[in-house]
Amino acid sequence: MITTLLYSMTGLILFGMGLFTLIVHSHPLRKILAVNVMSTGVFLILIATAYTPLGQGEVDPVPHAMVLTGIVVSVSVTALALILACRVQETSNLDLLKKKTVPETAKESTT
Amino acid sequence: MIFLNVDNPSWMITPIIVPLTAGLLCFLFQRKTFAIALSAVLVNLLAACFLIGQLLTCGPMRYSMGGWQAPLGITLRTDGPAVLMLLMTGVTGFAITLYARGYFSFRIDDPGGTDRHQQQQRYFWPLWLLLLAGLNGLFLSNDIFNLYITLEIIGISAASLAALSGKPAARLASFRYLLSSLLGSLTFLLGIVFLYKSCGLLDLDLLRNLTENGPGVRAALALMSVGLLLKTALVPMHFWLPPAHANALAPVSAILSALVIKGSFYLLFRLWFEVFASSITTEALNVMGGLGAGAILWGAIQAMRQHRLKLMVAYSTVSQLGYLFVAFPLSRAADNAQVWSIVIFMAMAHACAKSAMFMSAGTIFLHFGHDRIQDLTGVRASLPITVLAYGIAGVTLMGLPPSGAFIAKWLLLSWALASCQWWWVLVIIAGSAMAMIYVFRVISRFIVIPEGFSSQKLEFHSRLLEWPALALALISLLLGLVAPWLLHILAKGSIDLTQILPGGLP
Amino acid sequence: MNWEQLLLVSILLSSLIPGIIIFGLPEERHRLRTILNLCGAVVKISLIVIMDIGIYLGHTFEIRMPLIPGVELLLNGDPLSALFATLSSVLWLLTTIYAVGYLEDSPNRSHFFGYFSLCVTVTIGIALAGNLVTFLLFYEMLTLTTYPLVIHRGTDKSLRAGRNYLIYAFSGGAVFLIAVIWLQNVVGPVDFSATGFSPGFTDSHGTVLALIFVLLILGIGVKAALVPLHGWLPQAMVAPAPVSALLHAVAVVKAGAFGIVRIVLDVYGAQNLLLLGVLPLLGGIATITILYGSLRALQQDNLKRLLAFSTISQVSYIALGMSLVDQPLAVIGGLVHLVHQGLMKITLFFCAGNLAETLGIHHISKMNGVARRMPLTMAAFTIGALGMIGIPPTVGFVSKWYLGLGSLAAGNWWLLGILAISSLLNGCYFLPILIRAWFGKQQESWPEELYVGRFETRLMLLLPPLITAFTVMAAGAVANAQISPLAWVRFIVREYGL
Amino acid sequence: MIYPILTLFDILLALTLLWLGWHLLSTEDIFKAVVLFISFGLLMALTWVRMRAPDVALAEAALGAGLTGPLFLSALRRMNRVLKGERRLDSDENRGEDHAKNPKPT
Amino acid sequence: MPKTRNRHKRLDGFQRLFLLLVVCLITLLGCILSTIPNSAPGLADAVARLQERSGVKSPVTAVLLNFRAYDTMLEVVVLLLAVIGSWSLTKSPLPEQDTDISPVQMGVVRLLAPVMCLVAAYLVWQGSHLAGGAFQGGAILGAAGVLILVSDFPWIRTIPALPLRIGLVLGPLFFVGIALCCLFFTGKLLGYPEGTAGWLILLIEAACALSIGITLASLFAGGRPDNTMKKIQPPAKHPPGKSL
Repeated sequence: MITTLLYSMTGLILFGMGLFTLIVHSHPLRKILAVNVMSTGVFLILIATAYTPLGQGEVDPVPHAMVLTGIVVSVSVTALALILACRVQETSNLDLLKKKTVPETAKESTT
Repeated sequence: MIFLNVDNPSWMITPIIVPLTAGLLCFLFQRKTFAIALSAVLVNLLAACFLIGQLLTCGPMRYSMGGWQAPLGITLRTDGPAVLMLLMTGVTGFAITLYARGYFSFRIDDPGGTDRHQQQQRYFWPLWLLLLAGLNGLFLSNDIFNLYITLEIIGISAASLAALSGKPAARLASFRYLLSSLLGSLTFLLGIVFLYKSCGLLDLDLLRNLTENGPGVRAALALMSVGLLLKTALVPMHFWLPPAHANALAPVSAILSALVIKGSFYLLFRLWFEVFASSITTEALNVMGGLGAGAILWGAIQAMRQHRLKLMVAYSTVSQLGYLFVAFPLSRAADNAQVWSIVIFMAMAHACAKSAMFMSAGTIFLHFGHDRIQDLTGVRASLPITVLAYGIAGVTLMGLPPSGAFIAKWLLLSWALASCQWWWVLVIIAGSAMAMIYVFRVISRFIVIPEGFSSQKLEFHSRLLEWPALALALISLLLGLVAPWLLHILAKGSIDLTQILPGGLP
Repeated sequence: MNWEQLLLVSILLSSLIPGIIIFGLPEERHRLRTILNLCGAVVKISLIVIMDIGIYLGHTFEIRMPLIPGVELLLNGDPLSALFATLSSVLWLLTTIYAVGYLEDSPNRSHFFGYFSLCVTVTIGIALAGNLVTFLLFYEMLTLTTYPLVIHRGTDKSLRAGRNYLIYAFSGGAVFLIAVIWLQNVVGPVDFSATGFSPGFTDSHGTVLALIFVLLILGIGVKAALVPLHGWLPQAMVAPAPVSALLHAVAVVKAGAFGIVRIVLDVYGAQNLLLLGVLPLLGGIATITILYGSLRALQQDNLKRLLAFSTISQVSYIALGMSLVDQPLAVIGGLVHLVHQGLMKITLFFCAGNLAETLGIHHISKMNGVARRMPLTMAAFTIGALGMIGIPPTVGFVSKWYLGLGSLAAGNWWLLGILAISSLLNGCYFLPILIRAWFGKQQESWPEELYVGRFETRLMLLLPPLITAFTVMAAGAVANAQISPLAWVRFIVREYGL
Repeated sequence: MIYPILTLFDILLALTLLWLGWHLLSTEDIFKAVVLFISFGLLMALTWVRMRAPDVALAEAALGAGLTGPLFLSALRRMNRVLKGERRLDSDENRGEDHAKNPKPT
Repeated sequence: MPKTRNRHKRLDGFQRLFLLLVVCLITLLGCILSTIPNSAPGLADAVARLQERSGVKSPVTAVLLNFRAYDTMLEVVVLLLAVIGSWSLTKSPLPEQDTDISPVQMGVVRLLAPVMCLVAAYLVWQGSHLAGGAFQGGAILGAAGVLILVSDFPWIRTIPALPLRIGLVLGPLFFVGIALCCLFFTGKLLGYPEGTAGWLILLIEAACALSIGITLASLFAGGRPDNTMKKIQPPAKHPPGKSL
């Protein structure tokens, strides 16, 4: 019981940390990391719910199946989000870098 | 052939399996994709009609996947709202498919076109068909975890579709959309975890029969609602919607605005008014109504301020969604079937009208190369049918009779007056008035042909670009006239609580 | 579906179908378009005449189509709707002829005539509406179909006018919608019937019902151009002359007035209204509108604007008649003015259009001696103007006579005074025009002489005003005959048992 | 007797998880964050074993650490490459023009 | 870079507020979570009761591929969707040819990849009675694919698209096919006929594992295969979209 509670709380805190990072930070990779941490937190609560200590009966397999499904989903979404983030970066950096490079080249010309 | 009987519940899986298979095949073959897609959406539409017929003859049905009964296995079920949503998806999806064909072939035939359009079309079909399968799965599913997976299918395919146009803005919007949708799903999943921890059940019907509604169930409901609200883009969680919808390809915008949002809303509504109806408090309903009112006003104000047609239409989606939520607090004045009827009318009318609008906007964009409202004078001269479709759809958005939206607004106003809640009346009327302004701001430009205006002669003219939009717009306008029939289906399809027995393993 | 229902549907379709076909026609097929239009109009008139006879013989014309519980579409041909439908269809025929001549060689005609036909369909729909929901449906559609006509010229001015028109009309529509829903919540579904809803409600919900009545009148008063809701009407004058004629004489303003009649006679019923005590309010608004419209008309130099303010003033006679609903004579006066004002005003607008189209005259100050150039047109104009003033034997006299008798019967001497002042004011702004046109000396050349030919202007422009002017005289002269607007209105009042 | 030890282990594991999670989310360096995330995934696999979910543990080990990590790393590399390539390309193209257009830098 | 660190660490007003909000929310949820009585029965008993009829010994596999196989079917589709989405986004940015891979790495990969395939096959087979199954096997396969991709064997570039697509679709399509066959024979979608459940599950798992492996490897590759690729375009040069 205490184990379940402990891990549930851990999962919940992980969820909260992920949520905070997701909203506050702007870097796309960090956002994706945050989502991953959040999902891990949720899975942890679910698995902890199903947990029964050794010798006190079977572990509920349905949450396990759910988490397995969830992990695979989260991996695929992560992959998609990463590729999308790369594409965003590739196209949006053009403008951003052009602004940045002006002072850089300017610096070179002065030196 | 026993499984060809009309009363066999197995028919229920057709709208899921057929688009699913067709999507896989489209991805596999990449040739004749339109033929595959068209047959799939056609079968889907027929299946929706068939399911309605089945519902009318045999009543609501349940179907256990693999023969495993409820608490463990996954069940699907048909009832009035579900089949009507299927019908909405079927009709809109069919028109969108035709339109998408016209849209892509227009762009591929364009001499200035590149390989990019071919690629877009190639990936559009599988994504769209799988999205359709996900939506149908969502409408039919009766298992909360299965609903989560259908939500994921919808979210991923919708985000991919939104990024399809390849514009940097679209990609950025799509990335935001994907993250918001992920956040929504995760919150929803956390809700499921709470629910499973409290009840140990996943089947919606069984959950409904539970009388216990402790803090766990409430928290679960709150979490799931927040997740779904994020996906439904209710103000103030709408930030991702306008850029994603406005920057996507026109058929994609139509899909996103007309169908995808309705999916999560439908689920939310089902949870609130069927599954957890007993745990809902008046305060919660009022909060939802307040957010809905905010959405109506804020979306309409933003829509009035836009300079680009597609952004305006996207903000009008934000606004129109509000009406669906204003129905929440007013539900106390009505019984369950009535609440459903208003939501169904609003959703169906909006789905048809909004997709017609996005299609028209897309056609205009294709022909004129931009969608700045300022410079769209005299579009009528070159694209009369498109403008007509836009106008009729606009009439529906304003909620004028005899559109489906009018019926919905009538019911809303009627309840608001009956329960002496004046403020909702004011909000609804203000929303309609602003809708009038933003719709007519555009239409007056379209239809006016100033003197000395030489209309552009357009070389390409695709019927597939114009007629589906008009058909959808007309459907949305005339929806009110078939209202008795829809109400009949809803009444017939409402599940009797006593019919569902708890438990029941094979 | 029996023949009565078939008839109702085909009355609507007889202009809807030509309208839809016209939208699809290419711009240059004007001959086919004209034929379609005229055929539609003639067919519609004949169908409506058949319906009139049927109604007179006691057939019931009714189509019901339930939408949701408590909301149903109901088309119903009763004597009152027959009155309005007949007026609209006859005037539509004339206006179509006029418009064909007026818009010769101008662009976007298929668009114009398409909406024109739709507009008439909707107007007939208003006439045939059998309950408030149906009325509302057509009422909102009327706004939609007339809007493209108002902004047809596409200038900034017309766009602005169109925007104002929309804002006024839809605000009115919204208020009307709320009132209708509220009324249904209180008294249940109301069909238009001779007695209105049950008087029992008046006792239990008196204040609410009075409030709803005010809201209904506010909502509908926008279209009827009651002061202070009249602002859109003078602006909408930028539209082409046939549109103005249609808006003022047939469709929009008349629909508003007709709506007031429906609400007073059919929704509330005389008895309820007397109990509620809201009639003086209506009478007051009507009086103010009559005087205000006339006074403003006095200041105008632009002919069409003058006519617009005159419309504002004249339409309120109908509302005035309705405010004396317990007096059959006043009701007769109001109802018959619905027809008479339409005939007179359309004549005036036709003539104003002719002046503008033939000689480029838009202002009264340019009208000196115009009657010598265009005698027939100005003769028609004169008849119309005299009718407005109320000089026998024109129809205007008949309406005012009955209104006056009604107010006398009600003991309202001051109303008689109002009528007299109004007639005086009408004279004040119409007679100078007539004098100027007939006896003035032409000082300079016409602003732009657009037409020179055998007649004073194109035949298609000339005939409609002549016909209507003749009707104005004839209907006034034979008002007591078996077949005349007055006879039909008496029939209506008998039906209502007043 | 086994109970307190296990509880101690649990607490340790949970704290480590939280510590790792916090660090991977708040560290400046994205690369470091990704590496921490991989170790976080491995630790999660351990947790799943502790929770008597071997299936999940296997999947987490293979997917979470074995695949998500490389996915992040390759995305990071791709972004960095874009950044560098872009900069090189950009400055190459602009250098001459900048000299010509903006002789006076601000 | 202490300066940036400081700037990074300092939270502005909104962030503080949000932090407070998140903390409150988590505390609230934690309180609720701790008060939920652990009385809910869960579905463990149901699974245990029906285990024999599922055709497999491992309860998780029974749930995944029999009791709730529909979920799994849709979820395989989710994976595929991610690939379709990524393919629609971009071409695969395989590393430049000239990056030198040490021969040691090549050798290790050559050795490791078949072993991993074997492990994957074992995991799939073992799934019926122990931990393991399609996902785990697929993940190992995917990892093998990642290794191969990283080592940049020249033949990777020449993989034609069609077999790749067949490999990707095989799992979901096979799953759906089996489901429909079941519908045909037993009248229930995914209702395996008596006695065949074990075999069918193994077949499905094998097909899905293969597809999942390919899927994950394709996701790692990061875009659609570009067979026409003679010279490798850096993605940055890809022209940004002009219209819609």
